[in-house]
Amino acid sequence: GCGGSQTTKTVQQKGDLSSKLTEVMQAEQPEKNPDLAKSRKDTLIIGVNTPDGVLNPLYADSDYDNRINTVIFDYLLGKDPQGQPVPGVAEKWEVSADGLEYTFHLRKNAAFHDGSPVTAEDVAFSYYILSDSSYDGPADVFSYFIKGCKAYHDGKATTIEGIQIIDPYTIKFVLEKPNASVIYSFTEYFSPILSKAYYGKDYKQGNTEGIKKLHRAPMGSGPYKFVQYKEGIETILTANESYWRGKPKIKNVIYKATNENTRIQMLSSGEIDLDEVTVNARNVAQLKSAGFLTIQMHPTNGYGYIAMNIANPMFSDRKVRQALAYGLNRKQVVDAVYEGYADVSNEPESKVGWAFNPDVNPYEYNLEKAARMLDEAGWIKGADGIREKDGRKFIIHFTASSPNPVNDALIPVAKQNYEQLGIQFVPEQMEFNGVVRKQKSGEAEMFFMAWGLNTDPDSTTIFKTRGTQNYLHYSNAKVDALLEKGLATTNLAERKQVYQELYKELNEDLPYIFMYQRRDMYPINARVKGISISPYRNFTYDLWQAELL
Amino acid sequence: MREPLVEVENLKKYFPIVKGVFSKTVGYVKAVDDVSFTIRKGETLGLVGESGCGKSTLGRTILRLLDKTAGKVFFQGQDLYSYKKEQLRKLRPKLQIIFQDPYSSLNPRMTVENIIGEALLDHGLVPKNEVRDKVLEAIQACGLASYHSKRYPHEFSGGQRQRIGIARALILNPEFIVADEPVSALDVSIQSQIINMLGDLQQQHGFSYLFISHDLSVVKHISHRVGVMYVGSLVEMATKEELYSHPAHPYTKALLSAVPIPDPAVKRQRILLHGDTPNPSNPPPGCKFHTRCAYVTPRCKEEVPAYREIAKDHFVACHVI
Amino acid sequence: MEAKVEVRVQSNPACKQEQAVSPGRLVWNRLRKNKLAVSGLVILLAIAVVSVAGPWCSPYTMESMDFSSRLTGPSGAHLLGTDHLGRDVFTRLMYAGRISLTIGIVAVLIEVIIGGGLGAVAGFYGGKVDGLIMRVVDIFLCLPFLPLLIVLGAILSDFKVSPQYRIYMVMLILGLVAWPVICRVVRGQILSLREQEFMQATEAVGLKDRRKIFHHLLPNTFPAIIVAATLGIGSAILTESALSFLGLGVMPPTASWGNMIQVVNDLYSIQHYSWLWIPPGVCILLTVMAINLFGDGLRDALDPKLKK
Amino acid sequence: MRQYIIRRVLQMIPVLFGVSIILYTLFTMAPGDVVTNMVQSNPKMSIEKQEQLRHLYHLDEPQIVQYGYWALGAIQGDFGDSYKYKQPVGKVMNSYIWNSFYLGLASLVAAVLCAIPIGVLSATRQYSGFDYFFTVVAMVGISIPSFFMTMLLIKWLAIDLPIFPVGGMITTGSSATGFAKFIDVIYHMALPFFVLTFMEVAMFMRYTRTSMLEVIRQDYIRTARAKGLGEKVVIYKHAMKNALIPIITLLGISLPVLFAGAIITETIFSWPGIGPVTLLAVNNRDYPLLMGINMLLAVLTLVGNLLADVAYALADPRIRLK
Amino acid sequence: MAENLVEFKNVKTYFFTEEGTVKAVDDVSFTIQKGQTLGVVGESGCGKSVAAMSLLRLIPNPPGQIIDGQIVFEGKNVLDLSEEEMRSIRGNDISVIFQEPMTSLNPVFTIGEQIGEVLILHQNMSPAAATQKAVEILKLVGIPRAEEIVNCYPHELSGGMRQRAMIAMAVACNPKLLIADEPTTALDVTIQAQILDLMRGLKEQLNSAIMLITHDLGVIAEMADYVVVMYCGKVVEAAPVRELFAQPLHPYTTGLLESKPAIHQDTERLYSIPGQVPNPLNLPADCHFSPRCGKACAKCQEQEPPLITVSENHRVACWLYGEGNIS
Ligand SMILES: Nc1ncnc2c1ncn2[C@@H]1O[C@H](COP(=O)(O)OP(=O)(O)OP(=O)(O)O)[C@@H](O)[C@H]1O
Ligand SMILES: Nc1ncnc2c1ncn2[C@@H]1O[C@H](COP(=O)(O)OP(=O)(O)OP(=O)(O)O)[C@@H](O)[C@H]1O
Ligand SMILES: [Mg+2]
Ligand SMILES: [Mg+2]
Repeated sequence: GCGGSQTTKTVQQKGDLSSKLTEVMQAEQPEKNPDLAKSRKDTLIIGVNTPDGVLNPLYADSDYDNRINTVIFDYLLGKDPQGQPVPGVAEKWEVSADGLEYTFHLRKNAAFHDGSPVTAEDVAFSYYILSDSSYDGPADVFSYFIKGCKAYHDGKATTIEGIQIIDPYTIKFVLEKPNASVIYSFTEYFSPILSKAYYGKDYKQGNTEGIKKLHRAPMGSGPYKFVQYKEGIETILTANESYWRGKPKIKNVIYKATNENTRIQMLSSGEIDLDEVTVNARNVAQLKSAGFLTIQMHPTNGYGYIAMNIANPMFSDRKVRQALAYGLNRKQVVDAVYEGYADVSNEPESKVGWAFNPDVNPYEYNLEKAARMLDEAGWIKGADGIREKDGRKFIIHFTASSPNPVNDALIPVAKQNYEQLGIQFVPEQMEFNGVVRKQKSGEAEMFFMAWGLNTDPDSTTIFKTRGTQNYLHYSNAKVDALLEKGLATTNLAERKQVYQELYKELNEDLPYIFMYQRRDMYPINARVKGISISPYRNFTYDLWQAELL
Repeated sequence: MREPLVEVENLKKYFPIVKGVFSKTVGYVKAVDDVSFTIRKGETLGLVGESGCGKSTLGRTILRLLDKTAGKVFFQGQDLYSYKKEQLRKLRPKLQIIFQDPYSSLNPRMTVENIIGEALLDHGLVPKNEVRDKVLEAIQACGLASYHSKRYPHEFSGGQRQRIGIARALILNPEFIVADEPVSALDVSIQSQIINMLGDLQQQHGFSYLFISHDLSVVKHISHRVGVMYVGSLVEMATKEELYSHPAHPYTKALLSAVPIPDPAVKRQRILLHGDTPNPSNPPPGCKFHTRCAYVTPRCKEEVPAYREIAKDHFVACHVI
Repeated sequence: MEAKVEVRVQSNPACKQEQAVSPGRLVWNRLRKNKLAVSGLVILLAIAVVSVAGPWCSPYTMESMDFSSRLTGPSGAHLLGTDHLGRDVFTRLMYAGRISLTIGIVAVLIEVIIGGGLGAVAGFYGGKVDGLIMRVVDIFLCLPFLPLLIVLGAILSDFKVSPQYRIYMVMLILGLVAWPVICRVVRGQILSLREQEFMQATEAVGLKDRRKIFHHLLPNTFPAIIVAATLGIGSAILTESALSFLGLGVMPPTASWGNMIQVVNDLYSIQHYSWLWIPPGVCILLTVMAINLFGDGLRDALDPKLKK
Repeated sequence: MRQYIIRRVLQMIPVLFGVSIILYTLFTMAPGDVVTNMVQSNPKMSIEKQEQLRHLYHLDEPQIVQYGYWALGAIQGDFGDSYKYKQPVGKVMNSYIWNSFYLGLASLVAAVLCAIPIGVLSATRQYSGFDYFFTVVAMVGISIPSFFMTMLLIKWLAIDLPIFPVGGMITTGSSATGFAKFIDVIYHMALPFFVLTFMEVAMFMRYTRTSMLEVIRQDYIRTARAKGLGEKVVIYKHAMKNALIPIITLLGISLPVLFAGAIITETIFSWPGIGPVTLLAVNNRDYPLLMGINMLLAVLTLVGNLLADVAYALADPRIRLK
Repeated sequence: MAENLVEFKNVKTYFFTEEGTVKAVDDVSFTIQKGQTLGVVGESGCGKSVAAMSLLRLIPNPPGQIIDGQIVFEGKNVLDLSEEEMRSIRGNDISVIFQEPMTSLNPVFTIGEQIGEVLILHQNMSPAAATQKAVEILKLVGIPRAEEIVNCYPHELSGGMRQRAMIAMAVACNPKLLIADEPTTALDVTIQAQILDLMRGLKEQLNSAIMLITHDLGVIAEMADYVVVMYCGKVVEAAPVRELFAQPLHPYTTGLLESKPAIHQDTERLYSIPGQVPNPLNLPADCHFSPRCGKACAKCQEQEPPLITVSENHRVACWLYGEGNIS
């Protein structure tokens, strides 16, 4: 019976935004730029959620730390807006035909901030740290299948067999088995190039203590040099004049710690030039009204979903899962929370991802259909109006993390919708870790959560039978086969086909009720030019070429 | 002479003074230090002494409301300290106490009836349904009206409260009552009511009293024999006639002469003592009174005087006599 | 000789008819004269009545949503407007009131049972038992309040607590964290009561231990407990609201004043949707203040020093 | 006196031991651990990797063994590295705690300075309009939830009348030093300072008033008046000196509060204090950091109590510490 | 005839409490002559202290108020004086020794400071001189080791010493009137004797008058020249001490004298005044003693007896005497 008139309209106006990689709303009144910002001629201030201060990409666990790290350090490869690898410190690379050998040729003009050149030794060094038994950072080097990492970790070898330094500017990685997604890892945070001379002074196999001591004194080869870190306040960087891509145009960059309450005000007052702001109608309106803020918006590389414990007899039937999807007014929930800045999603892929399959069942809200499907599945309404089957009542215990705005909206709506369907919906809210724990132990019947996606579409851990993140016992032979095939296929066009087929199957089999894909929003002061953000490439990649007007 | 009811032998009560990291006992307040005497049936023994000299402590230790440090207390020939807890509880009704402070000695949240009657109930001395009658009887015997029984202590004046306290003791038919300064918190005009009442009750029921007071005239009025305490020890004890007419100990003499006499026509030579009462945790060596005594001899400063009988029933602890 | 106790009973007829004034009555008489305490009581009763009875008079329920009127300001249909799911804020406020008041009261009951019991045991038996209990109290008083609550809130999630009972667990937690305060109060009271002559009197007449504790000691600690408990209700409500504000107390869709405010978490909403957060804030403030005023008055009324 | 202090310090040991056991048990009882958290931001982390990390942090051992590792280190003064900040716990705390301390100290000092005169006047004019007014103000201060007050202030003083910044500690990129920096910090501190001060002022005010009322009933105040002393001397010399002695206790209790950081207020105002760090550490299950912070607070609580008792004894000639 | 130092004329001091009005001092008149010791006796709560405090105008207001009457001190009505003038009288011309020596001394100041304060205030002494003088006065009141004691806090002294310190403070400015409000009630007999002796000596030395408040008739007999007996806020009898003890007129006085057991004579049974002191709240306009009086008649329950003069210095408020004689 619900479903607003006004809201729906606004949503439709913005509807097509999602098909583009990035939507830019240009500042309408750049002249309103406050003096505070204008007077800052050579300094860019970026708002960022309070970082942890782990200024080493090997160890940083927080995305916000990495927004700083990415400009201090360099990676073998860069990314284009689609997230595809482009030359970075490696000016070119080759992949062997069997997909097992990756050879990189480093450019000769890349140098660390202390002036020493970047060599193959330095590239290899990171992988030694990642493989070390005392390494306690978040990166999982073994998932790359590089030969010999495990042996080094277990102390059975003193070198990593699969990392071969051909000459000071050439390095070769040998894999144990083909891994189509490994190429992306050379563009990511976890494979930075660390100066072996600087970080490796005290390093011995099995002891990385010396590296940890340098978390607050990072030294890389990126466009900016570290100056100072003030806990909870700001991080100050300055341009690396001898950056191999060229001298950065902005002399100073400061990362200022902000939070949900402060960032919009700071953007509007000109105190900061750029930040990521939660997207919703209120925030957009407020940012727009400032006039001098250009808003860049793109679909988040991730999606929200409702997971069900497939081992539970209630959910083991695909028909029931589909009925539950039809029977939930997902749009209402999504609109209530994101006010038009998120779309209902139906597959585990970003709308702008290369593997996205536009041709899947949208599961439009349809109570009658849902009811019919439940009847067909054998869940019949009992005397008390609740469906039952084999003497079992259809009562869903929903585990929700709190505080979480999606749950706040989802719970009342689901409760209402499912009660109309004759399903009792019992929400149970708890702290986030509690949900994770219940999910892992398999206790959870149903819960809402969101996944972030990588550039590579592989989702083996999540959907493959006994995948490491497949806590809810989903198992589908077809899915398993497609996932394996996807990893083994290196040709992009072929891969695309595999994944589209996979998504079709997942959409039909519905291990998850897919909820939404929302947007990320980056307001940027109009005086900053040259930054373009995409779902796969945040602002840090452009910082070296950004300019202040 | 009647048979002894309570016999106290070399009773000592020390309160430890704890100090230090491991709560070590570093000394003792010798509140009662080697006291012996006898109270006979139907007799009132008066006990006088300055504030803090250990009168209350003595009274309570005799009743085993406090634990003794040493010595013996016999009640009807039985050592009170040999009783087990439950036995003692059963014996309690025979041994009663009337407190000095009529305010803090009554539970403010109980009605008078409960205060007086609960011990009867708890001991099962009378059937439940008769408790109330008993209480009313006791209340009336103590000069209160029966309608008072439903009230709370705060609705009574000091004198009336003291009567409640007396009724509480009386109803158990005790044989021995320690009256711990029962009138010192009361107004002059009420004091005599209570003193008379205690006297009357003794005559009716044959109670024995240990009557503690610092008021020598009150003690004289009510007691048969009187003991004088100084810093934890008895310094003199005699029948009241003997003590008030022939005080032997210099302290008793000073005490008697210091009592103001409510008659402006009488002017006496007063013995003025110098200095203050010594601290019971650190009493002077020898005779404890030597620091204030006018007749002090070198011996007094070293040797503790023996507590001896100088005339029939007249005991004194002094070297000079 | 048959001596009669010669005391003339003062016959005051006016006295006789007067009902016995119990100590409780006396306190009430004194309390009545304290303007602030009375206004506290009135506010509290008003909030309680509206919270308990109000929802029946409301056309909405705590969870009824109306997406056509989301985030509308106060109007005739919605006295305090609607929230982002189109629920009536006023109705939710009343439901939340029930929860907050229940939480306050139950948490304090738990506090009193644990704290009072242990305090009484510690005070009465003294010695080793006392030492042990007091060390435990020391330990509890050293535990950091908010982090502890947050962790306990998280642990809660791990127990198989049915969501309906979750708020009872929140109550339990609040009680578990706050009992040492009451424990100290009760113990202190009992220690001083033990020195009172009326307790010596109970020993002198040979009462059993049980009677000493239940008829003499505990009733006399009631005033102190009542004051501590009254003020405890206020702080329990405050604590719950803080927990809910952090998302760890009462979980939505069950409304609590704290989680109603928590929904408002950005500047824009603070500025433009003030009907969402100011009313619950004011409710907490008023309730806790009313309780504190009343508790303060109660303390004064129970304070024997003011009797003079 | 020295003996007393030694004894009290010795008594702290079992208490701290107990505190650490309870804290550790509770913290580790909470569902999840730091690794679960890391997985969330890195969904592809394999089970092996997770197990490796747990092993490195001893999280795969029974709770008691974990506690043993922690306690052994703690006794030697090594509180471990924060999981989240990847730094020694002491260093992490040191870099945030002083911001909390400045804020806490400023508001405590301000609160005491305001509260004492108001409390004294309230007491001497008991039941006057002044007294009623400030009684109600104090009640508001005691009863208002800190987050609600924070939001009100943000609405009034940072949005509607944009006088103050909504958060932070210094103007970004400001290279001001010395006095200019001080002013900048004060400006940013204003709102959180006001929130904390208001709540503390209320408490101290009530305390002073009660204590003062108690004192002016005393016989020695009558004596002072009977000596012919002026009312001011009676109140501000004879009464105040007695009335303020109990306030010392309150100050002692405030010692841990100075360092604990106001979790909610600091978080909302993004004040870089220890409060938000604590909150995050709980959410991240950063046990070493949590233990570090909370054990420090426990020590400060005990030390604060001891200091209060000692100061009390120094201020009040009647008290002899045993 | 000696000069009047203080004259109470129909003084009424009431306390307006929430429960009702307490007529603590109700139409009280008496005089204190220079060099005289006036004893005031009566039970607890009869208004003795309030009368004395009325003279110093130290009645806590609210709830108390001197609503009527005059208190003439050296020819001036103190009730008309400004607060400033009043202050210069307090502690200087009239000083007080309170009953409870522990609670009446400020625990956080040394004895020396507390004595010195009066001297600095009223005699404009320098702090150093004041301390010097304090030592002298302490010696005067018989405190040994005065140089040390002057730096002690009250709690470090015994009860007797504290009371001496109080006295020292009171006599520091050679007051013309010393009000001693139950100065020995809290002390032991032997110490009491010391203190009374000291006060007598000081009075002689300083030639001041004393208003001695007590409920101990023995103390009165020993110390006072003239006695005022109070009951329920009223003076019921006033007479020179010998006359009062020899010929008490008011039944209350008689009862009081008889009920005290005397140490030098034996009585089989003590006389006791029956009943209780009435509640001071809202007393009816009768003879307040009539409910307890063996000789009361109808008139006593209806009308308040006035204070009449029966002989030159002897006044009594009882219907048994004077023109209204009912017997
Ligand atoms: N529980 C106790 N712990 C330590 N010392 C005590 C205790 N009770 C009494 N004392 C000390 O024992 C001594 C004797 O005290 P007690 O009460 O018996 O004196 P008293 O003669 O009854 O005095 P008063 O006339 O004031 O009642 C005093 O010095 C007192 O300080
Ligand atoms: N501040 C006050 N408020 C109310 N009533 C008071 C106050 N001070 C004294 N009164 C009342 O005035 C009456 C006389 O008190 P006062 O102190 O003069 O008695 P007193 O004769 O000195 O008694 P005591 O011997 O106990 O010192 C009492 O009934 C008392 O209740
Ligand atoms: Mg005693
Ligand atoms: Mg008096």
